[in-house]
Amino acid sequence: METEYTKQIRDKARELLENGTVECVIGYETGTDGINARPAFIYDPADVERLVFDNTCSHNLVKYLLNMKGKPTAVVVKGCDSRALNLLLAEKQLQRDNIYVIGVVCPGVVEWGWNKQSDKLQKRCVLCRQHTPLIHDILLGEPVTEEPPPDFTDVAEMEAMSSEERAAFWQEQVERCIRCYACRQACPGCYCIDCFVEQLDPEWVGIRIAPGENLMWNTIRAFHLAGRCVACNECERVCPVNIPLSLLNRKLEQEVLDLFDYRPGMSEDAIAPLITFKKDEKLGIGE
Amino acid sequence: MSRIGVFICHCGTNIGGVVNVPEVVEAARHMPLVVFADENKYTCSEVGQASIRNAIAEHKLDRVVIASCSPRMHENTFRRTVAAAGINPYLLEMANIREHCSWVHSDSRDATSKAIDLVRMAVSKVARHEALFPRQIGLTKRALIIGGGVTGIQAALDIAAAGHEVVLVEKEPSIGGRMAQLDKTFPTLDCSACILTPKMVDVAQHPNITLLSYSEVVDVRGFVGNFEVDILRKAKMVDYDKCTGCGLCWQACPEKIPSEFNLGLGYRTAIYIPFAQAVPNKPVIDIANCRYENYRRWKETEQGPEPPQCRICEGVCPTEAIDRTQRDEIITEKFGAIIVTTGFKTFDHSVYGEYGSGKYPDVISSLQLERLMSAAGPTEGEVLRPSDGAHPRSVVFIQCVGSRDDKVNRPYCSKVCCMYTAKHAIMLKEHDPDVQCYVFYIDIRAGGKDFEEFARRAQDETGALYLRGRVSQIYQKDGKLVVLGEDSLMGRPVEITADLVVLATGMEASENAAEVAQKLNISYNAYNFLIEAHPKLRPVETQTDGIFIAGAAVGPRDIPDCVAHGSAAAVKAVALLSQDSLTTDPLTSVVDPMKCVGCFACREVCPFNAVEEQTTRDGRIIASINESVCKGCGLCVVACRPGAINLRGFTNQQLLSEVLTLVGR
Amino acid sequence: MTKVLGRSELESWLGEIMRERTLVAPRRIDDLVLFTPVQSVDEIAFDFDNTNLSPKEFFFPRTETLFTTVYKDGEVELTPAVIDRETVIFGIRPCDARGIAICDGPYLGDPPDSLWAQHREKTTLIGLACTRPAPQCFCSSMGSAPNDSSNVDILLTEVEDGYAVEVITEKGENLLQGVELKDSDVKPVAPSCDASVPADGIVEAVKKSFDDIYWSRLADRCIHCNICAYVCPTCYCFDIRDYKRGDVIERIRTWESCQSKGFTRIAGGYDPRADKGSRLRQRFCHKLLYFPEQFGPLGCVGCGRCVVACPVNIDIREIISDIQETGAKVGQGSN
Amino acid sequence: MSADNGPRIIGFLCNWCSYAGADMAGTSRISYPSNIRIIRVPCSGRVDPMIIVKCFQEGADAVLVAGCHPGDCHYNEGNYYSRRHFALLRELLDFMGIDKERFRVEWVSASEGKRFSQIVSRFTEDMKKMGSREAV
Repeated sequence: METEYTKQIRDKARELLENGTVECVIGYETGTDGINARPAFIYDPADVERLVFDNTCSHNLVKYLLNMKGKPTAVVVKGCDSRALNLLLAEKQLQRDNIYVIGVVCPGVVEWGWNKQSDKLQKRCVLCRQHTPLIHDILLGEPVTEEPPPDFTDVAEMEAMSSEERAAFWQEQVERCIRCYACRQACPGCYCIDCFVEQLDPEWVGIRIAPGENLMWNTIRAFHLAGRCVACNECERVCPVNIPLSLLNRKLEQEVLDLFDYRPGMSEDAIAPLITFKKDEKLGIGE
Repeated sequence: MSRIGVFICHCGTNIGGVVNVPEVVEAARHMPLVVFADENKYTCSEVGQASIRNAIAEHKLDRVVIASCSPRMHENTFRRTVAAAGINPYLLEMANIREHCSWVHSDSRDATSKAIDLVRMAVSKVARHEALFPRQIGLTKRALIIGGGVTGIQAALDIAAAGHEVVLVEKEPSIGGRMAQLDKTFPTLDCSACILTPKMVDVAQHPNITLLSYSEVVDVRGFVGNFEVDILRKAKMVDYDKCTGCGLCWQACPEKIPSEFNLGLGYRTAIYIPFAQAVPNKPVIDIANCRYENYRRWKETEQGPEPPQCRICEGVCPTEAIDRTQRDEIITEKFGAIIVTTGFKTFDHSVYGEYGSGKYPDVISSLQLERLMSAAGPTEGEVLRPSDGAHPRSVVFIQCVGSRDDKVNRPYCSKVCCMYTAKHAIMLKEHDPDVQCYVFYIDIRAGGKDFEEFARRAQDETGALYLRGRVSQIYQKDGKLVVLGEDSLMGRPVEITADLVVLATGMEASENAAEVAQKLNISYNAYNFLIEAHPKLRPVETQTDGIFIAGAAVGPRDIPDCVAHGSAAAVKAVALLSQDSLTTDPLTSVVDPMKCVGCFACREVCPFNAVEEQTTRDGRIIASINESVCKGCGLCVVACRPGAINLRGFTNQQLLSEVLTLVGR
Repeated sequence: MTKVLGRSELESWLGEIMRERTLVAPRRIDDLVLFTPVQSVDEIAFDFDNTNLSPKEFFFPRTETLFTTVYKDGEVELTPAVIDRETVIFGIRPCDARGIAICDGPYLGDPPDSLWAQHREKTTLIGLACTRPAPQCFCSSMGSAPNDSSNVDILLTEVEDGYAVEVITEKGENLLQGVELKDSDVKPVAPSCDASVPADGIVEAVKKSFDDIYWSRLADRCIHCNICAYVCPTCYCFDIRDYKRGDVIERIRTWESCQSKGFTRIAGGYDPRADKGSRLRQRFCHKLLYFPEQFGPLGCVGCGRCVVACPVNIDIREIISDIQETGAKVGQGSN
Repeated sequence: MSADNGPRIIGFLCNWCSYAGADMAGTSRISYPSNIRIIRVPCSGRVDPMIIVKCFQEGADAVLVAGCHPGDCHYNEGNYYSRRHFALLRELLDFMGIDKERFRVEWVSASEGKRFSQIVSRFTEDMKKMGSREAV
């Protein structure tokens, strides 16, 4: 099936570049380890043979659309990626009409690591509830109709711990953080011109790479994605010191689902839960 | 480097009795940027204020912290004080060491160290204050009134009398509203039409008033002093410049339609005025029911049988005023103030099965009875029951129909029903001495000038029988109505055979009240009654500056209350329109265009529609705050992830600095 | 003759060191290997390719206080930071040791960076030669070797009955004082790191490629995180900030990277290196052009950490060979 | 937080209801523990979750946010938003080891001086039991 995808993507890319529909096709090519895919930017029809699609195509390419400055661009989009696309359209960061979406029904991608050959699906793919892209101009593969129910056992395990244990756990995790901001740079939901963590005035977080500042950074990063995170889990994949960021994101994903019955990125005109309200809702606050 | 002065108030012993003020002063002297600190017995006294002014001059202070009572008490006082000494009034910060400290803490040590913290917070905050300047904006000296009932009429006349232009928009062909439908008014029993119509005529004739009848507000933009309103003018098919209101057309029109004004009792024609004293006293053509308009509609498709063409009105009109070319049009007008007086409608009693669900013709609403009593009504003032036109002898009144009843989601009291029922009992007796009235009530609410006396008169003089209790069922039995109820005082069931049953139907907000409120972005309650800015202290204002509310649109009210509220709203509007420019509070949000990403989350959360779009030189569409509309709540600041928005007076920097004086390594 | 230290002797020696010095050694945390201070020998990982983060942070900590000032009744009192504790780093790979030496260039120039100098003086390096280079390694192409002893105080090479010991410096000598070393005739096998990268003449090639569209095309893929800089043993850029709490001000410096947005932003908001291409180019021009022009050696030691850690596979080895080509055909591409 | 012993509590009070409620506690001389330090904000909806996290990062033992009762917001809707923000934030903080109990949101009207002092007294007591936390 994947080789089939690869062929279809190449053909579509060639067509789009040749008839001038787009200036650039953002897809995947095989990286220098000869195993794992990496993002590829194709400008010339002659280069389309570089394009591939296989179960190492982890990257959320939607993030790159933010750099295309309105240039007509085609992009290869998986189910989770398509939710990011919806998010950015809803937040007026992209214009649908200059994006050509090559949607692929995603078989799930395997654990990623340079020169590592793996057949183990990533956690987010095991838990995935959106294999079929929600938004596409051409769809490759057969839409998945049956999606599993939400599963938050990982979150539940954390919650089973005592407050002190949790504090200790996160303390240890964020001590490793080197504030490289790869999580932010990879996240399609992070596009602030001036991220709060780097603002000098007000100085929300000091530049100290130290537990306190790191905890603040990781907490707010997660909170700024509350009701917006589309669970592509790129942040966790790119973290060089393996901080389990998905736990924070998924905790909030669960709360947003429970409290507001909301799933981010499911449509391009959805209103995020923190910029709307219901008068009579009970949220266990001040009651 | 700013030079901060700190002034600690003893407030007699109120603060000084608990807080060690000298210690606080000493601590303040060593705080960053503080160049002067002193204490006063009473800072708010003239002496105290003078000492501040002197210190400002003497020590060249450019920012001031006053530690005394709550800023809710004296912030404005002290802003004036520092302003008088040449410091921008917004470079002042207060530390609340009375209400939040000395009055609630008895331990002097704790209270003192808390006072020191509060002063330190204020110092760190004031250091980050910026000079702010109120802005002046122009305004349109013109008022819009939505709804031409007695409330709107009163408001219009008052504003016009004050010399300002008024546009009065009424959706019906005539102004007058519910009051025009009434026969007499309680407790004075003067004729409703006789006292209302002169006012209606005044409206028509006043040079400052433009009356837009048969019109509706479709959209409202802008803000206080500068509203822009789209008004739909429905096609009347009659050229009012030519029409003299002679009446030949509506006398000649062959079409008969049940009269809305008479609540289905009696008929009107297709070209019509709703009632004899209508203002304007010129007809409109009811397009839905006009025979020729039907023909024109048929002509477009030519499906079905060809209807008659009629056009009799055009034939009889001596001035050729009928103008079939008229179409609905939308006009846009500018206003400085808007008054909403959309009034009420009566409760539809057909939901009450036990009262016959509106099936029995002789079970009528109180407003229908008004029409039957009115000399200008369908029966020319003779009370004849609808079924057979007979004179009713036995009449049963039922109170609280659609009032004080959770079953029909109308828990509130409609306030006027007790009184108008008393009026009905009295009037029926006058119409026909042989009438016997029975009134089923829960309890009689006669709070108001001469009300109690009036209610008594109904019972004592007219012999109306008041029965405390509910009616369980009404059914028809050989041409009469049998009313089954209970007399809870006697504790026994009663059965009354009646010729006529009158239901005291309660008041409801008019059907388009919510819609209008939404267009104006003002709030309304669960029953679509409009909500006041403050129920006690701002009864005719709304949360939106420049928009006022009055009359029964706000809640059940009788005529004198409505008139009073109409005048009250008018005064508020006049007070606004009498200014040459409006001053805006500078404590508003402001956007940093370098940081805005144009996601417009701010626009989603702003309760006041203060967020507008602006295009930068490099073509990005970003947010900007209309400072005339912004109320400074700061919701947008929190919604703004990129940190592009900040709230003057409560900036992120200021709140952070306050926190960091309290905690932090 | 080879001096050999038995495994158990090694462990007791390290135990000794821990007593009066801070011992930093590779340690397994989840599926990472990181240099951390260790309290006992069994925390130490002996069998590893290389650590995920370079040991540079024991000379150039991710966050370090430069000095503190206290404001007391009109007087300002300044206290510079002092490094007093002796540190021993065990298990540093030759490439990383070279990385430290390379940073001496900028840090020990004139004037020297006091803190770097202090760290250098107080720290002893026990190198551990690579017996099996990892796939990402290319130290040989960068002027080093798996058993390069030139930048450590002691070099250990694993042999069947323990570790072959090579004492290079006096510091190393002192550290080994009183340690029993067996004589043995085992020859430590000198492994080769044959993954070769065409580094010869790279300086010229990069210079030629400066205006080539190659860089902005490459930058299409880059997400401009700081991973490469922070895992790199030779990236030495930092940011400085004053922390004010009440009357105490602390001046600190932390890691910073040329890939981050604010790095070259100047007062007034202008950023001369705003576009992705020039920002990414800076990293490689610094390593392969500016640094050698300024200090001699290439600013890369071939540890391959950035190759492994980059989330989008920006691979310096690939770039070097690309540049050798594009450099040759410069002028064809254009910006 | 200076000489005071006991928990360090920071309170963000909306100007129109809760700050006035605290004033009312004062005018009615209803005493409560002195640990709390009050920061005045126009609306509970102005309180950025970031600043709550900042309080805890810098070592506050507890944070109180108080605003108008839902439906009574001076700005009509402000507290509906803060209710959503803080419902989520409490969960997140708790998940990261900052006990739910340390971050409270209460609705206090301008007339509820007594209630304000009760809330602060109870809060302070609970925090004493829980013990103080260190700045991470």
